[in-house]
Amino acid sequence: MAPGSELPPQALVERLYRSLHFIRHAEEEVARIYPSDQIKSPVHLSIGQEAISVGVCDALNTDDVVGGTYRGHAVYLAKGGDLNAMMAEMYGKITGCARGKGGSMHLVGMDHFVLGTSAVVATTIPVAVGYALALKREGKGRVAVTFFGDGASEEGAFYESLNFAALHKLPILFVCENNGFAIHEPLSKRWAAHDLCRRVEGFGVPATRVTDGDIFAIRTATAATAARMRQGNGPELLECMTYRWKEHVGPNEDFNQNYRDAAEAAPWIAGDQVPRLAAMLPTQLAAAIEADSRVRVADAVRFAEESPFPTFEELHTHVYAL
Amino acid sequence: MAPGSELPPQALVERLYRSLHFIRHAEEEVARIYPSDQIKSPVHLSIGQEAISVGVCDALNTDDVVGGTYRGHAVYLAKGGDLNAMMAEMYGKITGCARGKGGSMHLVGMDHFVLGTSAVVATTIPVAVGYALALKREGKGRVAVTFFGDGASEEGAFYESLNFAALHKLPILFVCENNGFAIHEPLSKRWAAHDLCRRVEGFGVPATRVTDGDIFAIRTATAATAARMRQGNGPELLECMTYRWKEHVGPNEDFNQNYRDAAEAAPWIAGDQVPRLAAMLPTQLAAAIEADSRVRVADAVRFAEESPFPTFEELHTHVYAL
Amino acid sequence: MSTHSEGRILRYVDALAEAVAQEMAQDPAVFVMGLDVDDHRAIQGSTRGLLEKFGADRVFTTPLSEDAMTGVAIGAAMAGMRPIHVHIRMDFLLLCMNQLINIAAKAHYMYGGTVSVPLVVRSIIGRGWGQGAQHSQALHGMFMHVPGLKVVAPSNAHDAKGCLIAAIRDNNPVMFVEHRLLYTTEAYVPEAQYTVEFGRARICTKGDDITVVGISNMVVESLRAQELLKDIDIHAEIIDPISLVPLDIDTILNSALRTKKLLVVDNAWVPCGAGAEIVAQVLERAGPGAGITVKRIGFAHTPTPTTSALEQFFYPNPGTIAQAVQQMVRPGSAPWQPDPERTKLAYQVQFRGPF
Amino acid sequence: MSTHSEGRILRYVDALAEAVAQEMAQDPAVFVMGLDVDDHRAIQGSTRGLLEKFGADRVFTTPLSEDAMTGVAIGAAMAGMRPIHVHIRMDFLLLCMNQLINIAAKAHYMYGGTVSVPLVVRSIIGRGWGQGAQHSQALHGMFMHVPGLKVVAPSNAHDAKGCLIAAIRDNNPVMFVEHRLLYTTEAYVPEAQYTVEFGRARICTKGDDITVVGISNMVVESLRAQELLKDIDIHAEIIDPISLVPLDIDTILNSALRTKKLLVVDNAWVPCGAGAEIVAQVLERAGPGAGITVKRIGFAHTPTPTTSALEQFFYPNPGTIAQAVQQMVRPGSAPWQPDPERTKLAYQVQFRGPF
Ligand SMILES: Cc1ncc(C[n+]2csc(CCOP(=O)(O)OP(=O)(O)O)c2C)c(N)n1
Ligand SMILES: Cc1ncc(C[n+]2csc(CCOP(=O)(O)OP(=O)(O)O)c2C)c(N)n1
Ligand SMILES: [Mg+2]
Ligand SMILES: [Mg+2]
Repeated sequence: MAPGSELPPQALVERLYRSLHFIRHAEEEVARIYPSDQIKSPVHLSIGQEAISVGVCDALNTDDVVGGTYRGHAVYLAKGGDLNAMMAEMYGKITGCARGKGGSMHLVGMDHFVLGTSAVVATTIPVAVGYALALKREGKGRVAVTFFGDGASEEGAFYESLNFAALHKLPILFVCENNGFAIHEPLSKRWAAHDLCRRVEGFGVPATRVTDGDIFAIRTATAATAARMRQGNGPELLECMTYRWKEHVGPNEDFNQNYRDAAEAAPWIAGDQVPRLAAMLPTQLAAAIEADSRVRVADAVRFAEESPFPTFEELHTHVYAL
Repeated sequence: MAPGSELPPQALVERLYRSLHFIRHAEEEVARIYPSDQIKSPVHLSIGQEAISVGVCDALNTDDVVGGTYRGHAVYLAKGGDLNAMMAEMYGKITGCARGKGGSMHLVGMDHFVLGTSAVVATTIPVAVGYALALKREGKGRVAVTFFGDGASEEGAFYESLNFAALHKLPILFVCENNGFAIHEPLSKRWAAHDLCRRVEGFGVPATRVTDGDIFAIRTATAATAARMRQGNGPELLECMTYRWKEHVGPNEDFNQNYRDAAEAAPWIAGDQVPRLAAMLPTQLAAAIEADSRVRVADAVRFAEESPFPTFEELHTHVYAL
Repeated sequence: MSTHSEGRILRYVDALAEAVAQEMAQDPAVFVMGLDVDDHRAIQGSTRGLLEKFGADRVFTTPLSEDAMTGVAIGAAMAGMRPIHVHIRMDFLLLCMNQLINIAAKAHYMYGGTVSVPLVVRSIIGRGWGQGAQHSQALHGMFMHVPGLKVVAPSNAHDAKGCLIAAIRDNNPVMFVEHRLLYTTEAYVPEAQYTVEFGRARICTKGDDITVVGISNMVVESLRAQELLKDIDIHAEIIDPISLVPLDIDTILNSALRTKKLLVVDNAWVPCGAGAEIVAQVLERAGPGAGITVKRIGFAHTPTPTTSALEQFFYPNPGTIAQAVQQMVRPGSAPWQPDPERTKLAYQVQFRGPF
Repeated sequence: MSTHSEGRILRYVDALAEAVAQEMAQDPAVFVMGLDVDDHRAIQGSTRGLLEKFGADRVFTTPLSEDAMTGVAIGAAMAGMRPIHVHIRMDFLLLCMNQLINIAAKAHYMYGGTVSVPLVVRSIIGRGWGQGAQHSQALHGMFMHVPGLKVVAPSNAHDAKGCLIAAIRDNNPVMFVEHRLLYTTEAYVPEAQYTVEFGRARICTKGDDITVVGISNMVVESLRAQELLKDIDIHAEIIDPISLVPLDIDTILNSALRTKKLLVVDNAWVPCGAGAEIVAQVLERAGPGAGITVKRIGFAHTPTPTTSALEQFFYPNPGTIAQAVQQMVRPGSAPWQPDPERTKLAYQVQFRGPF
């Protein structure tokens, strides 16, 4: 928060913390369970990056639409996606949000307007733009948000999407979660020019950067852009600098792999929004929220464990829609 | 030419006019012959746009490399490609630059470092970048140039190419021939932001615009950028505003089709570089150049007419390289 | 499906435009996008009149961005719209493979049935006038490989209209394959909306000597070949599968079991193509004792040459099809050369019904 | 081609890295590009050591821009370099189709033989650990459709090295198909450079009862099935085509003419796949009297499900292959269930030579 700006009202902090702590704890549980081999699919944890999803989604309406990537647990949950269905999905159970057919990389929650996530980088960007086209035609002022990584911004489809969205003044917010890495490759090996916002503005899409991961700044920026988009102002981009705490895929830390330096992580860990928000709340309230998270996550794990696997017939269902 | 700048030396004007008139005349002959159905393949004429190819290529060395599009007659010839081989190619003869297998849209002249042109928009851009990568590794200071239209700049591959070329500081000049149309669709239906140079600069690629089709300005800009690139300065872009006089494909005018206005064309026809250069030369010299063009073009047409068609065996040759 | 020669005589291209206009009038979710759908050429006439009737919100050109535009169409479809994405050449679908195969084909399954992608992708196989290697490709074989996509290739105006309406109403991505040379062909086409059901092949002509399956424009070429073959008393059963996914293999199998000869004439490269699939399915089902002679013909296995001197050898034509049939039906007999005059005449043949 | 069990025992992944290192040392035109080829994971080890040996100019990662990067590789190849473009999943090739098919495959032809594209495109078919619908696709069938491309799919470390060297030296674009599960398999691999010639299939085991053609990893699975089948006295001839384009159909045909049974086990979807092509070619050539029973198996015709509960049904395995063989060889006999213990043991089987 910029110095001198007002302290956020406690209700807001409470709401944000509820979401943030829940997501953090859910992913920590996933990481804890992972070595037991019950989750038989690659997981890309958002740990350290959750404030982006939470900040953005808090500024949206229930019927606004979001889409994310294979690193999509946080977006899915922040938008209201059902943790039971997500956990069961990771366990490959029929009660999963995609009936076990999708796994961690293909979460979906259309009942909360969470578009399906995808394992092929950048593919969901134009899809979300297309959804925004439908929202514009619908004319009810709903907006769409597409989350993606810095690496995704290198795919041609991203620029094609920017141009089309701007041309048609579509209500879509592009949110780049810039964690500086695509797998193990740093930006310096991938971007010739490091100012993404400037690049994007060249396409006629206004862009804002939040450099410090401040969840309130992210929320405020989103609220402002969403309001503009609901007026028909066209797409915008939000670049949120962030940091991935765990390895690219899997439950572990990987600072021992020498492709990045633990010192890099230090300011991000120091600026972690989870304890920050906790500290802004009365201790008891924070504790209650945390307890609630624990119950919900434990329930979800139990739900996943106890759910049945899909059976053979399920293999051939849903290849074609009726 | 900017007022007050020096008059170009006559040798330069002569050289440019020789190339320019030759290309104009060659394409006019193609247009004249076309209704006779001897050229059995789509032709996309450069008429009105030739000064870009001529101005750029004049500033290059013989062993620099160029690549163009299906609208590639001008580039092919300006770089020194053989008109006999081009004409025979359009006639579908075995003496064609691609043995009749390519036609007008797939001209190639590797002996003059003209990369093959392509009928799929924007495909040749990354290919030229790859050639530039090889030139950089070779280390002899050679450069590559890729010509493409305003429409091609909408393909994701273009932005991917810019980023990669800039990242590796490759000696490649991107030349956008901005004629304002992709087939019949104007820029306003395709670009959200109309400043291509700014868009490109966002990728770390310096960009220059030549707005008036001045062949000397184009040549001077190319010479400067080529010199920088030979020093290892990395890619640049040149946006040349221009105008297509004929229909998108075929030999006719199409102002009667109502998708554009003849008035739009007027300044471009008034600013035509062909008569402009002619007027800068002694009448006799200009006349001699024109006569020479006519002889060479007539020879090429005769060569094409008299050459044999490929025979059946040729169908199955060159599917795989040996 | 209409079963008689009803309706007016209509061109294929007009049947396409009519199908879309009728569906758009009826269902506000339907819209048309794609390069140049709204210009005065109107995709060789096949989108003629749509812009005027339905306005620029529902009929719009796009930037040259086939990859993202496919994603946009998919996203709109997921939101409940029914996009028709048009490509003037099938070759350009090679820019769309990622979205088509990684998203459109898989979304319904991968997301556990919670979303569907009612998308029509229209594309035209180019031919004629030296289109060359990049403006003449036919890629239906690739799409047949991928679960989740439907693939249809109507060969006449009647089926064009009925299949396009069926495709628009289908809740899955449908690859709608057209052929440039079919655009001016005419057939009886009912005025009212109707669907031609996918997965039901049509026997165009009955015959006992051989089963010939033609695909897309090759139905027409095979019918012409069959005209020529009558001269030498060979009677071919010409089958048009109409839809390739789903494929009505039973109709083909039953015919081949009777004629003992199966020729698939594809309008595409042969290896791993529709012909390979049809031949393999028929022989898997027929079993080793069926004694069916099989053969596939299609494009020469080369990139498409531009010069007409080579193009003439690249495509199957009534003469080469008829010759292949003759050699299959009368193996070992002297090769036969259809009368060139008759071959020319064969080009007048049109299949106008009954449907 | 080495014909004996010579060389050291080497893993597939190390054989790949060795092949490239040796070719790079010998030919300065060879270089390696692709996402993550230079990181510490080194494409699951298959580019291990190359960066250290040859430097960042010759071994470099790229931005996530598969389409343009393919164009870049093609352009460098046209300029006389020999790029090896690496993709950690074959699924990502769907982003490269335009450049691969519209340019790489056609350039030599379309430009009248004046340029060539000596490009190797390495890609890995993903499997195991719930890769799901977008990280498990095998697209070799699509590439077999397109003239101008070569397609190889070595199934063991020996062929991996020999084919990769041959691919690097080939003057055409070669689609080099690897399978994740093969990476740790071992075989005798000569130390010196050698090539495994394209277009020569290998008979891995001799047998008179049935011809089984396995593709990529399915060679290994078929060998395991054959182990099981010995229990019931069925002897399968397992053939590894090694290269799919060019395809050694003669070896397959001759075997099938003898055994009268042909099963193709593909590591991909079945329709319009390699199996369709092999079956169709064999039966076109064998003629109607040959009496050959044919069958294809491969992926279930669905997107790949992520949950292992369904994944187990998605892929052919030694048990399902053996069962299919049993039913083909002894039609009508009671279905047979290989002993699960023996099935487990079959997973120890490795083909290490002789080559
Ligand atoms: C088109 C494509 N190319 C490559 C990959 C392999 N891959 C998976 S994640 C990833 C890195 C993406 O980085 P970024 O977009 O920054 O997202 P992050 O993982 O950092 O959240 C890559 C290269 C892929 N899945 N899809
Ligand atoms: C990838 C692709 N999409 C569409 C087309 C059809 N098409 C051919 S030329 C053209 C217009 C290209 O415009 P521009 O790049 O400005 O070049 P110009 O023709 O004006 O020189 C289009 C859309 C194509 N050939 N390739
Ligand atoms: Mg990242
Ligand atoms: Mg243009």
